[in-house]
Amino acid sequence: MIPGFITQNSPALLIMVPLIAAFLCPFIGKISAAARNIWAVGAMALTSAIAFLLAFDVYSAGTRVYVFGASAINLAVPLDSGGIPIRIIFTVDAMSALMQIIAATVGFAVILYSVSSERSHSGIESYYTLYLLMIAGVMGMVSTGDLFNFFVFLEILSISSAALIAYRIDKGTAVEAALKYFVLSTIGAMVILIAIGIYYGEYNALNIAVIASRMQFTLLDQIALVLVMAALAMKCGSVPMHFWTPDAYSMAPASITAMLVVASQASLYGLFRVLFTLYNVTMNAATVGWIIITLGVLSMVIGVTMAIPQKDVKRLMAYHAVSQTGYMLLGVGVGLAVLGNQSLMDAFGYMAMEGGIFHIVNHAMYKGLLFLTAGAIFLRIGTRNLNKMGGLGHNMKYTMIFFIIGALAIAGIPPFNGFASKLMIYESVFAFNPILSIIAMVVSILTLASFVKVFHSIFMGPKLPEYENVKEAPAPMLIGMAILACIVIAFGLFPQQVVDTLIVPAAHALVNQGAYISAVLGGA
Amino acid sequence: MITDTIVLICLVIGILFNALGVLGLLRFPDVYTRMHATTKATTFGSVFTALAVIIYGGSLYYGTADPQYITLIIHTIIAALALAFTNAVSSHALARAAHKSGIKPAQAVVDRLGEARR
Amino acid sequence: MDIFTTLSTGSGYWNPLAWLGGFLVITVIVWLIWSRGEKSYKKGTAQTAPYLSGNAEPAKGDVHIRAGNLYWGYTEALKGYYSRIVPIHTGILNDYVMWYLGVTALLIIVVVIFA
Amino acid sequence: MIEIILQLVVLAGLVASALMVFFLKDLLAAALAAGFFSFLISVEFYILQAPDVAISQAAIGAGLTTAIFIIAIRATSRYEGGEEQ
Amino acid sequence: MKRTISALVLLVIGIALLAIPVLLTFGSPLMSDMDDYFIAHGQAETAANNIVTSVVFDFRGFDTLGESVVLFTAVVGVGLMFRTLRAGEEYEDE
Amino acid sequence: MIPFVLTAIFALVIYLILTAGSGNLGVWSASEIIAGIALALVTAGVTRRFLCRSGNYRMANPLRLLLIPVYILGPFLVEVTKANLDVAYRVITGNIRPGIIRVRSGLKTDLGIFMLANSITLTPGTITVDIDEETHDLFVHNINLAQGEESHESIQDHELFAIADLPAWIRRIAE
Amino acid sequence: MLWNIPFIAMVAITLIGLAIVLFKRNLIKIFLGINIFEAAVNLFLITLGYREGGIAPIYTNAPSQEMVMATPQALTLTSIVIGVATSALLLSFAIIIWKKYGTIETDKIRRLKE
Amino acid sequence: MIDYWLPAALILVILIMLAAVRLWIGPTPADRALAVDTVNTLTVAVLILLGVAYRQIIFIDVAIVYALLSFVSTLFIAKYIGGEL
Amino acid sequence: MRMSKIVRTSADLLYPFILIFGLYVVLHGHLTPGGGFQGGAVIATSVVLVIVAWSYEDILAMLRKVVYKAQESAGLILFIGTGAAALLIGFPFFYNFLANSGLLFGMPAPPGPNPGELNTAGVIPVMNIAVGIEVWGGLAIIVLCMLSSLARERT
Repeated sequence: MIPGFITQNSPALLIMVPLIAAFLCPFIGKISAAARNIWAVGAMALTSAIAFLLAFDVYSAGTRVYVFGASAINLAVPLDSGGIPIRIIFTVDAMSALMQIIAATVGFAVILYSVSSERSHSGIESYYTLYLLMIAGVMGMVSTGDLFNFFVFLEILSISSAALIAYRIDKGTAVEAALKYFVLSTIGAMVILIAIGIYYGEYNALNIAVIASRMQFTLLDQIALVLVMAALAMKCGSVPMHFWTPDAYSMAPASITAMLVVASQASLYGLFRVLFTLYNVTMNAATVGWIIITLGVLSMVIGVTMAIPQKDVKRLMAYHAVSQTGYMLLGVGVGLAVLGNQSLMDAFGYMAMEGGIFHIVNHAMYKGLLFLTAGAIFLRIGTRNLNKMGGLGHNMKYTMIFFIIGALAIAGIPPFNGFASKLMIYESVFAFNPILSIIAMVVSILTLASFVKVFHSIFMGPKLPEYENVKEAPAPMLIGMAILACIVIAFGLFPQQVVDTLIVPAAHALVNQGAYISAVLGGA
Repeated sequence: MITDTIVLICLVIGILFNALGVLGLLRFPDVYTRMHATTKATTFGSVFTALAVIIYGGSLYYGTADPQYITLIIHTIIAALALAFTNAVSSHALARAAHKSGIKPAQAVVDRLGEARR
Repeated sequence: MDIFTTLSTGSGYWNPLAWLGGFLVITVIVWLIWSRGEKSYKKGTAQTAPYLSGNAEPAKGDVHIRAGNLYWGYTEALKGYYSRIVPIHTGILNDYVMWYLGVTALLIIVVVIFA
Repeated sequence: MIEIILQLVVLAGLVASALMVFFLKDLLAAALAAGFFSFLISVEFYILQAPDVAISQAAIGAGLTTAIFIIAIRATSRYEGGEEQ
Repeated sequence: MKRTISALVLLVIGIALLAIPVLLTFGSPLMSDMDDYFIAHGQAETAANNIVTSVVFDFRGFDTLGESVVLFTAVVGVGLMFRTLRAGEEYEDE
Repeated sequence: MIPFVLTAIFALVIYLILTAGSGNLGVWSASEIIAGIALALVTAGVTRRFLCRSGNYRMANPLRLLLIPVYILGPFLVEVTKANLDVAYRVITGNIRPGIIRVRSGLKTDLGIFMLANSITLTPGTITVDIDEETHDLFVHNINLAQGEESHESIQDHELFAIADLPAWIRRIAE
Repeated sequence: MLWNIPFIAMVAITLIGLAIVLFKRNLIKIFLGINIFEAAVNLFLITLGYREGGIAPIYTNAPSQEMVMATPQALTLTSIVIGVATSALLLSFAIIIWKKYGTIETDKIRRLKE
Repeated sequence: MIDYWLPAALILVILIMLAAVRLWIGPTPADRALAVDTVNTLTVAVLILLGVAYRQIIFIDVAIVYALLSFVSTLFIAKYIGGEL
Repeated sequence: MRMSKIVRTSADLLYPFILIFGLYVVLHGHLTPGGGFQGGAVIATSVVLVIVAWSYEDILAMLRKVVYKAQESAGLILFIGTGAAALLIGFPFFYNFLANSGLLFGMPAPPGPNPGELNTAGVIPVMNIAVGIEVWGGLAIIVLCMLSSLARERT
């Protein structure tokens, strides 16, 4: 009975569990520190379990539709309403399930990590509360099928992230970074709200499926498209709207930075959802595709070139995050540019999209891992300045190994997972436009170069006198990193299995607008 | 018809006093004198407009005996009372704050408070 | 599920397990070559010390090249590019907002024209 | 007809008070202008038959937003440019 | 220079937003089927006289949950900002 | 205990006034009365220490409370009308002679001084600017001082009012 | 056409709000601008739902007539709450920045750059 | 019967705009605060009149909320101007 | 610092009044304009009124942050619990299981314009109360926290 109950209501429980845990967290924290840690980790584990359960369900049985407040769970369209869904609907298709898996995995690893990494700070109850709210925000954003609901979860996500970025209030720079992030994301969210208003005014609906089925691509729709697209591209940190990214990523606590990566990918998901599900072929896909490709290429090049001369290790990694976001935009953008042309789509379009989506998964894993290692180093030596580091490989062996894994993965060295997705992007993009592919390869080389620099300056060299007695990172942090490292290796060794089971359904779910609409509205 | 006339008279009085208050706000030389205009005149004017509504509601209730007009009357009375109450206190607070922040009453012949504070 | 399937990438394919096998084979070959080398190499003697024109070897801590000195040539060569791209990151909030809204405006023009 | 004029006046006032926020250098005055803006937008919601939203805007705009802005001005600085005059 | 660009950007956005009054008409929405359903059936389905409340708490109740959570998040965030730091927690790197 | 009961009754009365006209049990419906009692208890629990801060239950006497509307509708309204005509005259002519004077009240309770100050603020040409916290003297800004009044050190409160003796009324209500 | 003035006013207010964010250097001024921007968006949503001659969608003590649309009002309520939450957090950031930096001018708050 | 509620409201709204002039020019913050206070009072009157004009009894609640809550922001401003916050 | 005695007395008098009015707005959310959020904001403003009339130090003994935090969490738990209660009886999250059921708040509303009965609308009043409690606590905490920074600066 209980498993059936959970399976039936898993989309609601996915939001409910972290929320309830977050509401109670301040009071559990009053009891004792251990109780608080167990509570937070347990809630996160439960959320992850539900996410995996839901994802398994979706991958095996197709799109799940969950209607809030209807008299039956799947009754999206009330019987007497004449074909209009009036309530908020969660539509969990393969792409959403993929994002949920990412959030669940990284979230779980990170909360294990933060049990010991944030131990010495005050306000730790609020930290866990906000962390769980952030998880709820990501989960809500990727599962919702309602535009306004998407906006609400976006706001939850950005408010909690902003508060967490400013967590170290003893440093003015952290608050400065949070301020910049939050001002930009507030304006972006408001712009999205204008776009939602435009959709509402035109089609009198807020459900994505309904709007998609009524979409006509008038002038207003074009403007709304741009408003949403620019705002979400800004939120996922693509050049030239990336300015908040290095600030926020470098100033947040390391564990939060790893989650911020997931948060930006949730925005990326929103962008793809709007482009593919809301508009699909009604818009001029080639133009928009080229816009996305341009943003992607700019992100790749400028991100990596800005990364090389950085001195702050987390800032450097943040620029790499921008650059890797470019790969995803490039891959999916190529798919978008040939959308509607079935033969080209079969030839390389799907492959490019799969590469892009696979890169989302991989990037969340290895970039999370890298940020966590950077956090471990920062915890032990108290600086992030590369010029002051050196010779830590002698004392922090496990951290070094995890760093090597992450660095090789991000640089696209076989046999790690970054290579597989990058290979897919290179080869399919080469069929579309060789120059783009070459740029992508050059960027990959530069990535490797800059990580060689980081590796050299942190771990290599003789023991420096000031770091004579540095200890290895504590065990919970290592466990958190190990989870991500194992996934990086596993995905690298068995890419085809991952692509077949996770990525291909996701890419097809994204492209196939008709299936999405009929899943919600019934019929076709 | 008679109620209409009464209501109209009340409204005109109310608007007239409100207009006088705003005029005083624009005309008088300093904060304290402006405050005389706004506090008394606009409160009085707004209470009179509320009174117009009350009389109107009373006439409707007299005609229909529908209890919703009781609600109208009572809520209007509460609004008017709250208005008078808060206006008096807030203008006192503003006057005190203005004096504390060092604004001297213009053209004043005597300032006992300034002396007392000194 | 067959764990030995190959990742096909449209025009090519990639099998990490095969690659790993090849990598192992190469490692073994390398090890073989290495093991056939000179055996008389001993630690702790003058054999391992670097030869610096007869000068004494500097202390270990001094030879570590700090990060700021790496890729000096690269940044020097691309100075023209960097002198343009770095000042864009002004750190002023208004500029960031301006970039965001500017891109929005640009995209509006592009999308409306090419729709 | 009168309704149109009413709306016209209120909307003109909205634009004017927004401009006031733009041009006033004294942050306290700007916050007051924003308070005025929020009164007017509440009236506009009321005219557009949205009393729920009007109450909400009145409670938030009239009471709390002005209050926290003034606390923030008190905790930081009063004039634009940072110098105390 | 920057001010000119900003003004141009505002101009473009303003012109784009002016498409709203050109294409939509105030007072007569293009479509209203969803809201007609609310007004016709809301009172019977939720037994509430105030349709706005029934939309807020019943038809779109999940949004309201999100809204409350936003407020909660902001409150926790403000509390986090004004917390008292533990002794020895303050440090300044670089 | 007494503060709790008093606050609850106060809250209940206000709630019932707010919801008058809702049904046929009197003018209330049964559910409103039940809800009113519940909310009054909540209000009393939260605010009892504020409403009865002084620990002085003189105002619980219903006769005093009945005097308040009489006071407002009677002498107070007359004074307010006169005040407004006066202000209207001054707004139009701009004929003013302002000054801040000290007024002795001799009132002891907080509520009394509060009512006096508000009455002064709303009536002829005067605004309470400040209050001496110990002696309960009021500093009053007068828009048109009589000639020679500025030389007095302080004046008695009833000298401010021309028609009705408002301070006496307030004393009767609040003291 | 005259009836489209609320939309036009909304565009004007939006632009003024954005202009404050773009041109002003003081953080609190910028937050006021963001507030105005949010209010403009709220106004836009409410205007979308208005029907000429309609009354508020509340059956209590109302004459029976056509009603205005209810959904935008619900959305606006949510949006107002989000607005106040946002400004509270932004203002507390500004206060902390003043404590740490001694200024709230954006062109001086730039320790993080490049 | 002539509908005199809307014209009355219109006149009051115009008066509000006139009060906004003082908000714009007011030399001291106290003047501006006074202008905002006046606007509050007038707005309550406008809300009452419009509520009757639209024949909606329940709209009066908005006016009560307004009358009570604008007081708080005025007090905040007064406290700040008086240097007591 | 405290404001003058007149303001303080008025704040003490107005606090219960605004509180009961806010509760009225909360409880009549399904009949008149208003509801949980608006009523909560009104109540929170009354708390702010007391804070501003007295001073932060005075008020700290009477209005404690912990209480408001508990209130906020309790409101949210009640809200989400009302939604989740529908899960337990086999309906989706947020199903209005009380409407037209005859239980608490379960009377059906007569169709068309009518003065309204308090005892209608199912879970909507419950959620209104929950949101009201939450907003009351939340907004009060925001103001208290921001004032605490000023108080710290003064000492």
